Amino acid sequence: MSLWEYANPKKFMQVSARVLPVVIGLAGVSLTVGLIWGFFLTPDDFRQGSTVKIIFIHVPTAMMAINAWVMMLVASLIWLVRRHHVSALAARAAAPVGLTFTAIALVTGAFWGQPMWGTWWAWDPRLTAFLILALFYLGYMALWQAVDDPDTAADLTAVLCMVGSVFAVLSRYAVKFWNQGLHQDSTILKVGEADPIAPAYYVPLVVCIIGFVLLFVALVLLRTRTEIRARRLSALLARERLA
Amino acid sequence: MELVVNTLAVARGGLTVLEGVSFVLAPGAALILRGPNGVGKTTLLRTLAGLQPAVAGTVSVPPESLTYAAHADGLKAVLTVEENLQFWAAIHGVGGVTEAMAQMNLTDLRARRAANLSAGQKRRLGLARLLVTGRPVWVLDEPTVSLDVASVALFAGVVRAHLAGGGMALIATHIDLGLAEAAVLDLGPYKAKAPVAPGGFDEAFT
Amino acid sequence: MELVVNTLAVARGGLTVLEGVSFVLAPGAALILRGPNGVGKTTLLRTLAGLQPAVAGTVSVPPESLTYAAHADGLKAVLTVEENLQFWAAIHGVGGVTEAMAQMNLTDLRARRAANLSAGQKRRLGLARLLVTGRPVWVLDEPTVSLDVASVALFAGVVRAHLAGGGMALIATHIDLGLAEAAVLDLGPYKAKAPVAPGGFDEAFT
Amino acid sequence: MMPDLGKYAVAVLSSYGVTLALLAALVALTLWQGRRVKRQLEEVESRQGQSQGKHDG
Amino acid sequence: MTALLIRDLRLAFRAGGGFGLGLAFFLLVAVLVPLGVGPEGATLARIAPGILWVGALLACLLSLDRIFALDFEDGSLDLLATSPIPLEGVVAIKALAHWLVTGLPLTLAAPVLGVLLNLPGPGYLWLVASLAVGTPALSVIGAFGAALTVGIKRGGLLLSLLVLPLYVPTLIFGAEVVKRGATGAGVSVPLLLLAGITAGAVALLPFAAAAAIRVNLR
Amino acid sequence: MTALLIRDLRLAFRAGGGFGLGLAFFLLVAVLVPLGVGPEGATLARIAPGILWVGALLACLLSLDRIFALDFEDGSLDLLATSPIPLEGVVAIKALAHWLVTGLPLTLAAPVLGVLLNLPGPGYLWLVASLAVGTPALSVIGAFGAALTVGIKRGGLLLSLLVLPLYVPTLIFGAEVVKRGATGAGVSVPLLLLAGITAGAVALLPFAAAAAIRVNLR
Ligand code: HEM
Ligand SMILES: Nc1ncnc2c1ncn2[C@@H]1O[C@H](COP(=O)(O)OP(=O)(O)OP(=O)(O)O)[C@@H](O)[C@H]1O
Ligand SMILES: Nc1ncnc2c1ncn2[C@@H]1O[C@H](COP(=O)(O)OP(=O)(O)OP(=O)(O)O)[C@@H](O)[C@H]1O
Ligand SMILES: [Mg+2]
Ligand SMILES: [Mg+2]
Repeated sequence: MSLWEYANPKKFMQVSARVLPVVIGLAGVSLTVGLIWGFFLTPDDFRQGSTVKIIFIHVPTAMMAINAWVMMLVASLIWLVRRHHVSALAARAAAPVGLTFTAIALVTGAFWGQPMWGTWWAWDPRLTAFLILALFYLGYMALWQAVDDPDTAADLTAVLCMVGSVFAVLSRYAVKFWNQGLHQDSTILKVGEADPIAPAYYVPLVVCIIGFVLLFVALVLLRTRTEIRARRLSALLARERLA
Repeated sequence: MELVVNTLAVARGGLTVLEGVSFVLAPGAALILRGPNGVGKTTLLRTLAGLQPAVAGTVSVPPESLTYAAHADGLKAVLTVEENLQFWAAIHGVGGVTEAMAQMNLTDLRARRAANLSAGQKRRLGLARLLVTGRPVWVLDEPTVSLDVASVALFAGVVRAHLAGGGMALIATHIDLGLAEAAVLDLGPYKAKAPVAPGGFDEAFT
Repeated sequence: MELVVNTLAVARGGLTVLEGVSFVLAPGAALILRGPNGVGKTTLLRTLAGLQPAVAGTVSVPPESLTYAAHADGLKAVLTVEENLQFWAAIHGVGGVTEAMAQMNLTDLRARRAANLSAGQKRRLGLARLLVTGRPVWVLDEPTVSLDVASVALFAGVVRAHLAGGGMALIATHIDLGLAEAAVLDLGPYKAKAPVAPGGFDEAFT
Repeated sequence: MMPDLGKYAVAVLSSYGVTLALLAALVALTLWQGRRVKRQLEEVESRQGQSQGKHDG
Repeated sequence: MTALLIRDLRLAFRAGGGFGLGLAFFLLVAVLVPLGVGPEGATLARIAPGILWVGALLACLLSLDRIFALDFEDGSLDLLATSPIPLEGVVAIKALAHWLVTGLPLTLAAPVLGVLLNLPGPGYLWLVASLAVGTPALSVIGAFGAALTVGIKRGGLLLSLLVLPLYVPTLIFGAEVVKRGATGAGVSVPLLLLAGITAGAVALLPFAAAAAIRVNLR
Repeated sequence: MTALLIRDLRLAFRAGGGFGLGLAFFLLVAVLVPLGVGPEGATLARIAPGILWVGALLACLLSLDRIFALDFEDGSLDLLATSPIPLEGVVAIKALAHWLVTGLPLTLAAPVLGVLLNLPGPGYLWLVASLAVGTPALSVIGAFGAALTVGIKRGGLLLSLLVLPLYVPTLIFGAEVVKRGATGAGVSVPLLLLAGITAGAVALLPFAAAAAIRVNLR
């Protein structure tokens, strides 16, 4: 049995039905634990005061906003190469989730920026690239909406997704390219180097990140199932009409 | 140089509409496609022209030997009759604009802008385009719409001359063209039985 | 309730194309307009429908009794067959959408979006619109374009029923509709002799 | 129980508030769409009388 | 008449109908300007009222060609012209539908974009007020321009050219309201003038537009 | 290929073809912004580079839907797709024609509009240079967006939504060149980046656009 069999809608429905409850449960647990820990049980930072608590939302959602686009890119490429309908629908299903995470990261970043940088918003490279990514999410969803034929829509959005990936990459690495701007560089992945993040924040942050990853997976699975059913529904209706 | 269609299945809007269509078109032959509205004639012709992929089966034809004429004529309203034809002649790298106009009775209208033609005159111009493509296989979707009786006869003559020169023609039409020598293929029997959505969306998920 | 056309002259693109056209259409009667491509049928019908002014002559008809159907069907691609008809029915303040769909054999397609219809199905929908206008005088420009034989017969039946109910129909067409009872008017003889630009621009500058 | 958020209370609380609201909206939308489509599909399947057995999940 | 309004709104909300896209364009202008002008807060605050109004105006402008051109191309306009509804009514309804689909969402979204452009605090209320009063004029004037250019294929830019001069008074007074509001000065004079423009446009232009359509249908 | 270029240019210059309208729109933006923002010279001088670039970009944007949509509607695109010319070539030629009809005139006219916006003296040279280098990218990116939306009726606003994010880098670096040029600072870094974007877009996007058209024609 090859991996590609999971791209068969029927198989996907079966497997996802079994996996979903587990993912939902784990996501709920880790999110509850992480967020409660982060909000109630962490000390204030000596510089940032209580705003440091925003990190537990901002960082996971910002990461997932970019990762969601990467996932859509992979799914789109699978669709373009192997033409598995499920992967195209998974990409479609992920977009609203990614957009919501992007919006959350933008809003929490703005609330954090007001006390930290003295401004809600700054036109710094990472922030700018991230905002463009948000616009790409909008454009991607609008394109899916606007095209009638599902295969055509899948092809066109896949092409758009590939082009938009430039900005997903930029919003992660723009700081490295330009080395300017207000927003900080990656610190999460640099544990053990100089100036690491304090463990009191690190552990709950990791729990939150895991929680948001699982939440993303759960939502995408749920939405993909809905998309598959919707496709089947329209196929049945069309057959009914033609009969 | 033959057009061979083998158990072709074509889809529109994600549903297979025709399946198992097979025929061979030899040089000098014409085939008339018939079938009720909505059976899939337009879909079949677009597939043959390479504008959309086939669901199953094969179409074998030498590359760049087909030309397609549909309801939309590809005419530019602000260009004159002659300029429109010259453009398509240049794209295909062949000449013959003057003869094409003469054959489709457009010479008097040569300096008229396409916007100022009547429905039938526009159609004649659209058909004259076929003559400046230099392509042997004509794929025509209801070519005589809006043409009066005299123009239909004129067009039948043009097709006959094309066939005599070794050309081929595949024509979907509801009315009689007066091309008695052409074979007729009724598409009714090829209607897809249970249209199936691609990607396995049709089988029940149990 | 009569349509009386008296020595009408009509112009297109600033040139008079037809002149001296006169006829009377009584309730229950149909008139078929014939004439070669470009003689001015479309121009005449648009003038009668009140969409463009006449050059000379008069058209007398009770207000709001005409409805016009041309090549463009006025269909919205994203609305379904039923929604399209409901809109026109609401505009004209009459009902009968269901019967109109039944009469034009559209009931099966009622929930299909107009974008997903074939050429002939679209045409049938465009003609079904006539039935929900409640207007007695139908002015039709090549109504059977793209229709298959069965649909042409269906449409002839619909026209006949309309006439039987006291309606009138004026139909420009190149093909035979099977409406044997209808009078035929050949527009060839009414072709304007020396096309003259209206407004006296032709004489003035001698 | 409530931690003292100091002068940044507004920023922190609104961050958490907006986040929870957006996530709740997304989850609600997802579940609602899922239910609706599932119901419609079941309706059509039973109408066509060809659903072989019960649906999974 | 309500049938026409409902149809137009339905068309706008269906796939590809353009609802929300005006909004998106507005957002994009609000994003692009700081990118082009540079991020200094003070400069942005100074130009925010003007840019927001210019952005709303352009967003309106871009959707104008949908008002009549689609109906013209598919023949609906011919049929509406011969229908029992007076053409003036058709124009008014279509302008209303355009406003509901474009002007109203722009008005509601404007405060959010004010943040991006660093609009000073007291300006927000007046931004919404001026847009609410001014955008109906934009839709009606736009419908008139669309009626003038309805016969021209993809006449979008010509339409812009015709309509923009007519938009200038609305723009000037609208931006003035926001500017004064942002600095706390009295806004009643420009606001009244703005309301006057809207009232005049709504009262007169549907007739001019209907006449233009009749000519274009010939 | 040249036949296609000649035809496209001819169509643009004939009545209703849209030549000059992009220019007119550019002019209108340059006129409207001082009206909205107010006439203080210093503010205008500060925002002039950004506004000029935003104006050029919007003028470009508005004419994008003409690139393929007209040919799609009248069936020419079907016929071009089955013609001996590769579709990539068609896209490239059409982008070139668009640039000749829009980008080039904008570049040449920009200095005049700089005067309206009070652009400081040394900026003029760099304004022209940056537009000359950057507008080809706008045309090619725009052709890609137009190819994506070609099947959608009046997809103008969707097109804007898809294309504008892609225009952002060009805008940032283009405006940066003018800003630095106007203050006498070194411009080579943003100018090189701008040239890089143009080169990349010209090299890659015609293929993506041709693929999108093929999909849309099905
Ligand atoms: C509207 C404003 C903001 C936006 C759009 C934004 C966006 C982002 C993005 C895109 C990332 C990268 C995620 C990834 O690479 O996976 C990120 C990470 C991060 N942001 Fe923000 N941010 C904003 C404001 C802030 C503020 C004000 C702070 C704190 C002072 C902050 C702190 C962080 C931290 C600590 C990270 C994690 C960096 C890492 O280790 O990867 N952000 N943000
Ligand atoms: N998106 C869609 N979904 C479902 N069915 C569709 C869709 N688009 C078209 N169809 C159907 O596909 C069938 C084939 O259409 P096609 O245009 O090929 O017919 P045709 O034989 O050319 O008819 P005509 O003689 O009327 O031109 C029609 O029944 C049409 O209704
Ligand atoms: N702007 C114009 N200038 C000069 N002549 C024009 C102009 N526009 C149209 N014509 C001519 O007017 C005549 C009448 O056109 P009309 O469309 O009414 O013809 P028709 O009888 O409907 O023909 P068909 O059967 O082909 O539809 C045609 O000969 C046409 O070429
Ligand atoms: Mg057909
Ligand atoms: Mg005609």
